[in-house]
Amino acid sequence: MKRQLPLSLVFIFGVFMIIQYFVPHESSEWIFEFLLDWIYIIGIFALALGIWSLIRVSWDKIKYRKDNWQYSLVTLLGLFAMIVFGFDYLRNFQTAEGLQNFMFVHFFDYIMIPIQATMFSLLAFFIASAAYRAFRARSILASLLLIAALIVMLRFNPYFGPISPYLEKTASWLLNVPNLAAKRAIVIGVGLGIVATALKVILGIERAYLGKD
Amino acid sequence: MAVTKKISLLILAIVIVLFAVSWIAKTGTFEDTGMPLGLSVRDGFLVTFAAFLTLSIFSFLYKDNPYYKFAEHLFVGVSAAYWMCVGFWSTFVGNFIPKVSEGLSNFFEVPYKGFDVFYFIPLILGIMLLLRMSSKIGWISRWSLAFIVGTTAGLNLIRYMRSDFISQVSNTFVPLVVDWQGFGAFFSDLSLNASGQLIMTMSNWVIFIGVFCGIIYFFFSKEHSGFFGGASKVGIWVLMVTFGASFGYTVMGRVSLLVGRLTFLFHDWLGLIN
Amino acid sequence: MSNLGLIISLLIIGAGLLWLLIRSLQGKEVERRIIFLFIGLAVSVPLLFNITFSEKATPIVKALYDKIDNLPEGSNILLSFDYGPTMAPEVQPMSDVLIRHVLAKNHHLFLMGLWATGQSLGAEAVDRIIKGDFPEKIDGIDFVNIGYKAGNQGVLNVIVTDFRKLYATDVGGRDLDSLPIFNGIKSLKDMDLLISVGGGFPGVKEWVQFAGDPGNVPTGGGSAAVSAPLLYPYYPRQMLGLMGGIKGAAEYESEFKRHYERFKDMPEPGVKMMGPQTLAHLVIMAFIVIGNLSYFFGKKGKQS
Amino acid sequence: MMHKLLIVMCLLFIAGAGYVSAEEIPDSLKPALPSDITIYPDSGGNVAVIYWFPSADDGAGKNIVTGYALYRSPSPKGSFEVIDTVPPGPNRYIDFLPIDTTVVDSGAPFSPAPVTEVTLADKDNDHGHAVIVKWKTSADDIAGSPSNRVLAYNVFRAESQSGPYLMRGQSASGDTQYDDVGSKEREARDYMPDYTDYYYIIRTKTIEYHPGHKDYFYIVRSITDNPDNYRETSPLQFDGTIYTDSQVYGPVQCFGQWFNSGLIPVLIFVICFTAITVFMIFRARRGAELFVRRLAGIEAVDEAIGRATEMGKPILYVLGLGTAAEIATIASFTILGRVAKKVAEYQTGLIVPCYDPIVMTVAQETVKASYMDAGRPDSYDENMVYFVTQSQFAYVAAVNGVMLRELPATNIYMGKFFAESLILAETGALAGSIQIAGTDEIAQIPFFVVACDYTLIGEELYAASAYLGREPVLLGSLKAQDYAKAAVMIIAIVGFITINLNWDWFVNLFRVAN
Repeated sequence: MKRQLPLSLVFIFGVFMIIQYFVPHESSEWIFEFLLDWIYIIGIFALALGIWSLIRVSWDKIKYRKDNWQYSLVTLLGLFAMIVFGFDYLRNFQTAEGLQNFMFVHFFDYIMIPIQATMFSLLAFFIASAAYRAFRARSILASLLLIAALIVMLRFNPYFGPISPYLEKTASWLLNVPNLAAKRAIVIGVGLGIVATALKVILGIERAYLGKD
Repeated sequence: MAVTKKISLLILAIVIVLFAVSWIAKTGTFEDTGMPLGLSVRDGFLVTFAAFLTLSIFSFLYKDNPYYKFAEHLFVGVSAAYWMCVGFWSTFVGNFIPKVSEGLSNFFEVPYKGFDVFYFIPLILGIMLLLRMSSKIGWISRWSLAFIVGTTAGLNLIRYMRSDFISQVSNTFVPLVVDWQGFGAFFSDLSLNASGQLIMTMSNWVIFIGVFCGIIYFFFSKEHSGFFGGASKVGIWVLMVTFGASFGYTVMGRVSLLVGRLTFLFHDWLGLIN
Repeated sequence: MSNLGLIISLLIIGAGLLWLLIRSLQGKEVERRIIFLFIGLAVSVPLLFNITFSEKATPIVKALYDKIDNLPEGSNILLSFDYGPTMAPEVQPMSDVLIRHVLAKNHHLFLMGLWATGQSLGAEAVDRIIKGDFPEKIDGIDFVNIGYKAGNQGVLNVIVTDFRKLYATDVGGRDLDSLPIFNGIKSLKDMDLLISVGGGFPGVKEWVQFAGDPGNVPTGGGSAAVSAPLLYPYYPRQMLGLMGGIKGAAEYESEFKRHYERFKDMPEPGVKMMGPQTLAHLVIMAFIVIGNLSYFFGKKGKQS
Repeated sequence: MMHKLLIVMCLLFIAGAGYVSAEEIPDSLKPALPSDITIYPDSGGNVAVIYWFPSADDGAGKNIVTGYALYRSPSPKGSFEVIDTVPPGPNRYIDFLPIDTTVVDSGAPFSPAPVTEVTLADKDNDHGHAVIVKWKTSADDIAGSPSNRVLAYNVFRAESQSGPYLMRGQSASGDTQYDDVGSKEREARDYMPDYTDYYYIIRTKTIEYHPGHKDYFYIVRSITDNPDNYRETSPLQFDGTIYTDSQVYGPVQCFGQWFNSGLIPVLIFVICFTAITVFMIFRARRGAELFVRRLAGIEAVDEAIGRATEMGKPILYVLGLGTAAEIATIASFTILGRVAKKVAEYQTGLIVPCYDPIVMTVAQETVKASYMDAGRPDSYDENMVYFVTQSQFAYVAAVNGVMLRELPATNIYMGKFFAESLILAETGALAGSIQIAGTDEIAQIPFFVVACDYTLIGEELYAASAYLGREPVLLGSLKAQDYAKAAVMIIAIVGFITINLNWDWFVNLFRVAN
C-alpha cells in the first residue's frame, strides 16, 4: 500500500503516456488532456501546502525568536496583505476581479517589479566579478575558456569589434561552429540521460523521490 | 557593539529623512504636471518606495544589511501570495470549479461547463497531497506524487527521445566536402570567407569531430585513456571553447539590464536625465 | 559643466584601474566590491553625463550612409517598416535616423510595410519625427505613407512592376495619381534606393531577392542583431549596406550627427545605449587582464 | 528599534496608497476581434461580401460577444456609418454598395482561369478534424514571374453542395495545397466534426480590379451587452479585386487514426533502448562487474560534507527551478537522498529551500527517508526543507540571504537553473562556500563552470545519481546509456558516409514525420 501501489501507479501512467504518443486518435488525446489538466489542479493544492510551509517556517522563527525573526513579520505581512487584496475583501470576493484590485496591481508594479528587475540586473555585476575570478590562464582548459570569451567579447565591443574583419569572422565562427558541435554533444547526452532516468522511474528502479517506509 | 548600533541608527535616520525628502519632492513634481494633490502624494510615495527597494537590493552588493533583508522578506511574502492568487483564480476557479459544481460556479461567477465526474480524481489526489500535514497518514500523499511523476516521466521519455536525441543525431549528418567541383575550382576560389568552400568544409569537419569527441567525453563506463582519453580531451576542449564564447556573448545583454535599472533611478526617480 | 564631470569621472575610473593594475603587478587580488563599484560607475557615468562615444561607422554602415548622402536632392527613397512592437526597441532607432537623414537631404520619402504592424509604426514615425523636426515637409509632396498590403514577398513581385496594381491610395485614402510625389513613379524601379528595416520574415532578405535584384535597384537595410549574420553574405554585391543591431544604429546616428549640425541635439537611442555598454565592456576586459596579471605575478612572488 | 521602524514603513505604504479603482473597462475584459476578415466584390463590383471568423470570445473564451456591427465609409478617415448588425457565429455579410452614377463599368473584366484537378483527402496520422486540399494552379498563375496577375487562392468549405460556403483560409500564388484544420472542440465555432461530408471551392484571387471600381472602407466591431465594451478593427479596404471560383469538389470526410505511422522510427528507438537497459540491468543483477569512471564533481560531494562537519556549518542544497516532474529534478532528488544520508551520519546541518511546493513535498520525503536510513530519524526536522516562493527572483533573493547569513560550508546546485545561476553561484563564492553544480540547462552551464568549484555538465547530472548509489541496477542503466551513445556514433559515421555518397534513404530513416 505504502510503496507498491505508488510504484504501480507510476508504471501504469508512464506506460500510458508513452503509448498515447503513438496514437493520434481523439480518444487518446482526450485522456492525455485530462491528465495534464489534473496535474495543474493538483498543483494548486500543492501551492496551499507551500504557503503553509512558508507560514510555519516564518511563524517558528518569530515564536522562537530566531535570528532575524523580525523580518519574518515582514514576510507574513506582505503575504497576508497580498492575499487579502487578491481576494478583494471589500467588494467582490467571488470574482477574479481581485487580480485587478488596485492594491494588488500596485503591489505588483511597485514592489515585485522593481525588486525583480533589480535582482536580475545584479547579473551585470556578477558577470564581471566571475570573469575576473575565473578567466585566468591556469591550465589549458581555463585558457581555452579565457581566449574564447575574450575573442567574443572583443568582437562585441563597440571599440575593438571593428578593428579587424577577421576578429568578427572568428567570433561568429566560434559562436556558430564549435558551439553547435558542443551543444549537440551535450543535448544528445542529456536526451539519453533523461530517457534513461525516465525509464528507470517508470520501471521503479529509481525511487528516491518516494521516500521510505 | 554600541558603536555599530549607533551607526546603523544614524543610517536609518538618514534613510528616513531622504525617503521623506524624496516623497515630498516627487509629490511636488507630480503636482506640477497638473495631477490632483491626493494622487500626487500617492504616486510620489510609490515611486520613492520603488526606488528605495531598488537601492536596498543594490546595497546587497556591499554586504548583507537590514534594508536588503527587509526588501527580500517583503518580496518573498508578496510574490508567494501573488502566485497563489493567480493560481487560485486561473486554475482552480477557471478550470476546476466550472466542471464540478454549478452552485460554486455561480458563486464565483464563472460559466458552468457541465458536471464532469473525472474532475473528482484530481480533487481526491489534491486532498491526498494535503494529508501530508498529518504525520500519521501522510504517506497517502505519495499516490498523488506517483501520479504526477509517472505521467510526466512517460511524457518526457518520449519527448526527449524524439527532439533531443533522434533529431539531433540526424542533424549531425553533414557533407564533409561542400560543393566539390575539383581542385582547380577549389584553389581558385580559396578565401577565408564564411561562405567560402574551405571554411564551410572545415566547419563541417569541426562539427562532426566536435560532436564525436563530445559524446566520447560523456562515456562513463570506460576509462579515459589511450584513444578514448585523447578523444575525450578534445571533447572537453570543444566544450570549454563553447562555454567561453557563450559567456562572452552574454555580457552585452546583462549590461543592458543594469542600464534599464539605472535609467529608472536617474530618470523616473531623480529626474537627472531625460 | 557636464563635460567637466565626465572628464573627472573618466579620470577616476582610469586612475582606479591603473592603481589596481599596479597592485596586481605586486600579486594582490582585487576585492569583489571594488569590481562592483567600477561596473556601477562604468554604467552610470555615461548615463548621467550622456556620454556619446562617437562611433566610427563600419564600412557596411557607411556604405548605406554614403549612398543616401550622395544621391542628388529629390531622389526617391523607399523605407519599409518590416517589424512589430517587440522588435521595435532594437530597430526603431534605425528607422528614425534614416527618416531624418532622407528628409534632411530633401529626398522624397516613401513609407510602407510588409508587416501589418508596419503601417501604424510608420504612421507613428510620421507623427513623431516629421511633424516634430520637419514641419515644413508636406504629406503627399515630400513624403507619403502607402501602408501595408498582405502578401509578403508577393507584394514585392507586383510593385516591382507597378505600384498601382496593388496600391490605389495612400493610407489617408488619397488616390496615388492625385499625389505630386507619385508623379512619374510607376514601380519600385523608379526608386533610387530601397531600404527595409526589420528582423524577421519578410525582411531585408526578401527585399533583396524580390525587389532589389529583379528591379536592379540598390537595396539596403537595418536588421536586429540576431538575424544580421544571415544577411552579411549579400553584402556588398546584392545589398548596399546594413545596420546590424543597436550597434549599427549607433554608428549611423554618430555618422549622421557628425555631418548635420542641425541635428546635433536629436535623440540618439542607439548611441545612448552604446555608452554604458562600451565602458562596462572595457572595464570587464580590464579586470580580466588585471586578474591574469595578479595570477602570474602573484605566483612568481610566492616562488621567489 | 530599527526593525520596528521598517515595519511601520511597510504599514504606511499599505495605508498611504489609498483605495481607488479605475472606472474604464480594462483591455483584458474587452471582447476579442473577429479574425481573418476578408472582403470580396461580387456582381461586377456592385456588391461587397464580407467574411469573418468569429471572435475568440464568441461562444468561447469570455463568451461575451453578442454580435458584430459593420461600419462603412468611402474614406478611411471619413465618418463611418453603421450598415448593419449581425448575430454571433461564423459569418458572411452581403453589402449592396451605394450606386455611384458617375462610375461606368467599362467593358468585360479580365477573369483568371480557375484552379483544376482538385483532390480532397483526410489528413493522415492525425486526430481527425482536418482535410488536405490540393489543386493544380490556375493557368494564369505564372509562379515567380513579376507579371503574375494571380495573388492568392482562397479556400471555401460548405457542408452541403449548395452552400453556404465559408472561407477557410488563403494560400499564396504558386501554392498547390491548403491544410484545412478545424477545431475538435464541440463548442468552438471552428468545430469541424468527423465523418461529415464537406464540399470545397477554391477561389483564384488576382491583383486586378473591376474597371471603374470605387473604394470603400469597412470597420467590423465585436459588440457585447455593454455599449461601452467593444473592440473594433482599423479600417479595411474593399477594392474590387477580380477572382474566379473553381467548380464544387467533394464530398470528403475526415477522421482520426489509431496509429501514427510517421513515428515508427521513434517507436523503434524506444523499444531498442528499453531492451538494452533491461538487459544490462539483468546482467548487473547477475553480478557482472561494471566499471564507472570517476566524476570529480561527485567525489567532491563526500569531501565537502566532511569539510562542513569539521567547520560545524550547514550544507545548502538547491533543487533549482524545475517542477517535480522535470527529470533533472528527479535526478537531483536521488543526489539529495545521498547527501542527506551523509549529512545525517555526520550530524551536519542541511538547508533545502524550495521553489516548487511539490518539489518541497518530495524533498521532505527524500530527506526523511535518508535520515531513517542513517538510523537518525530523531534528528530530522521538517523545517530543513521549506518552501520559499514561486517567483524566480524572490527565490533567488531568499537563497542569497541564506548564503550570507548561515554561511554554509558547501552549496550544492542540482537541477534546472535559469538566469539566476550566476547570481546564486557568485553570492555563494562571496560567502566563501565550496560550490558544486549540475544542470542540463545548456545555456547556464557556462556560468556554473565559471563560478563553481565543480560542475556536472549535462548528462553527468544523470550519471551522478547512479554513481552515488553504486547499486548494480543503476549502474546497469548507465552502461545502457553508453551503448546507446556508441550506437549514435556508429549511426553518425554511417549517416555521414551515406550523405557524402548521396544515399538519402538512410538519412530519411531519421526524419520523423509529424
